[in-house]
Amino acid sequence: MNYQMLYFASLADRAGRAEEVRDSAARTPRELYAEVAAAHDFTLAAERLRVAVNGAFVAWDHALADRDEVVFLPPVSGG
Amino acid sequence: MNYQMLYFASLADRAGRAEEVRDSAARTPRELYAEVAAAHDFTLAAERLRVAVNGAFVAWDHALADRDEVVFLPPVSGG
Amino acid sequence: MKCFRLADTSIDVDAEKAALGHAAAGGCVTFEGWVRDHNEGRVVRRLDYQAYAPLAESEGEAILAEALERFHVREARCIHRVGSLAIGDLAVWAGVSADHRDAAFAACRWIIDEVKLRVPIWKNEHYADGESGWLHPDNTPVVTSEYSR
Amino acid sequence: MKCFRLADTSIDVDAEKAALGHAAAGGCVTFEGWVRDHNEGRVVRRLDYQAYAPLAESEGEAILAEALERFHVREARCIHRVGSLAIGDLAVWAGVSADHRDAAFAACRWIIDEVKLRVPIWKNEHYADGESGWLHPDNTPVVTSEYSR
Repeated sequence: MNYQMLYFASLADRAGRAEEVRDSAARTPRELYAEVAAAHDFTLAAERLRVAVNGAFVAWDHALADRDEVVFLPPVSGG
Repeated sequence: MNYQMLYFASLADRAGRAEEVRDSAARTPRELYAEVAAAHDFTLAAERLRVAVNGAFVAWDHALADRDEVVFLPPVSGG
Repeated sequence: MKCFRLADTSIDVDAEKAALGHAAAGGCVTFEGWVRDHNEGRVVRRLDYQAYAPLAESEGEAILAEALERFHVREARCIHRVGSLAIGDLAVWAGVSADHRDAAFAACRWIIDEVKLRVPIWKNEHYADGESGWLHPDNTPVVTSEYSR
Repeated sequence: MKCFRLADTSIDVDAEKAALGHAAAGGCVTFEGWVRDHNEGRVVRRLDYQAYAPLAESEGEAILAEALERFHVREARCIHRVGSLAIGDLAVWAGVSADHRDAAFAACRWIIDEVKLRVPIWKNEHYADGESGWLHPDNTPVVTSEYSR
């Protein structure tokens, strides 16, 4: 399936990009994070992140669909 | 001695005036309040009031001097 | 420079807030007291504030100086209206700047509480039924509790 | 009507505050977060905020709706800057109106705390020594704690 990935903050710096389309066999955010973390050398553990699909927070075992927009969110620091 | 009295809020309403000069034998705010309370029918007990002389809070047994400005302050309600 | 003031015309909030600016401050908390259309179940039409001005100013200044000692804040200001106010009018403004928001919230709250407790200003509410009355610090009327005997 | 917004230009505080007006409200508390010239002992020159905009807006809106349920308040608003900011710039503004000041202080504090905790916005501080770094919610740098191994 193809996923539209968006990267923010330290993950964007680490990946060297703000977005990418990934062709992936991963079916959940958990599987997908393992894949992109290996690809981009992310060292932030999944437990430190939240995940959003199509603009809404989801659980790590959420079932992904083709063309989903998937975002792994580093700890926030607004305000 | 002569005292410059100022009245505020409910005490001014009760006295029917905002100020008066009193010729009095009172030597402390406590004595003076007993006198003006009787004269103007004030029912607020002294314990409910604070007293200021010449623009500063003082104790009820403060020694008054001729021409002092004396103010008995009802409970405040600003803000 | 005075940090506490009485105002007999509208409070210029922008000018007050500008005075709180500080490069080391990361947060600013302000409180505004507005004239409310109701109190203790009665409809309020307008109100008057009366102050014993010299003592109100020195006591207000003392509160702000104490706030700077008690809390880790950079600037603190307060301004209180006197005279006749309509519903929605700004009656009192207090503002604090601080490095961190904990101190800013705590100090701003403390200042407005102390002002209400200590500064010789009195509120006279005018009700929809034509009555009026001076209030106690807890917003209960002076008249019924003390004089209606 | 949106109560939480992201802004890529200066926040118009007067417009935000006007939206809090309510005849039954007796108090209004606002919080402003300013860009501070220091953090964790380092001199800060400027900073950038990045947001995941669609989720930041829906999460911010959810926080304000929750505030209206949790606290006895009349209106609540919040606006957060994105982009590049200088020292002293207004980064975030939150405001609440309520009948009584207890609720106004509590709700305003709760809102800014939740925004900092839940809304996907990230701060990148640029230091006087030329370094920069993304921050964690507790304002410690991401870089040294996660990547400098």
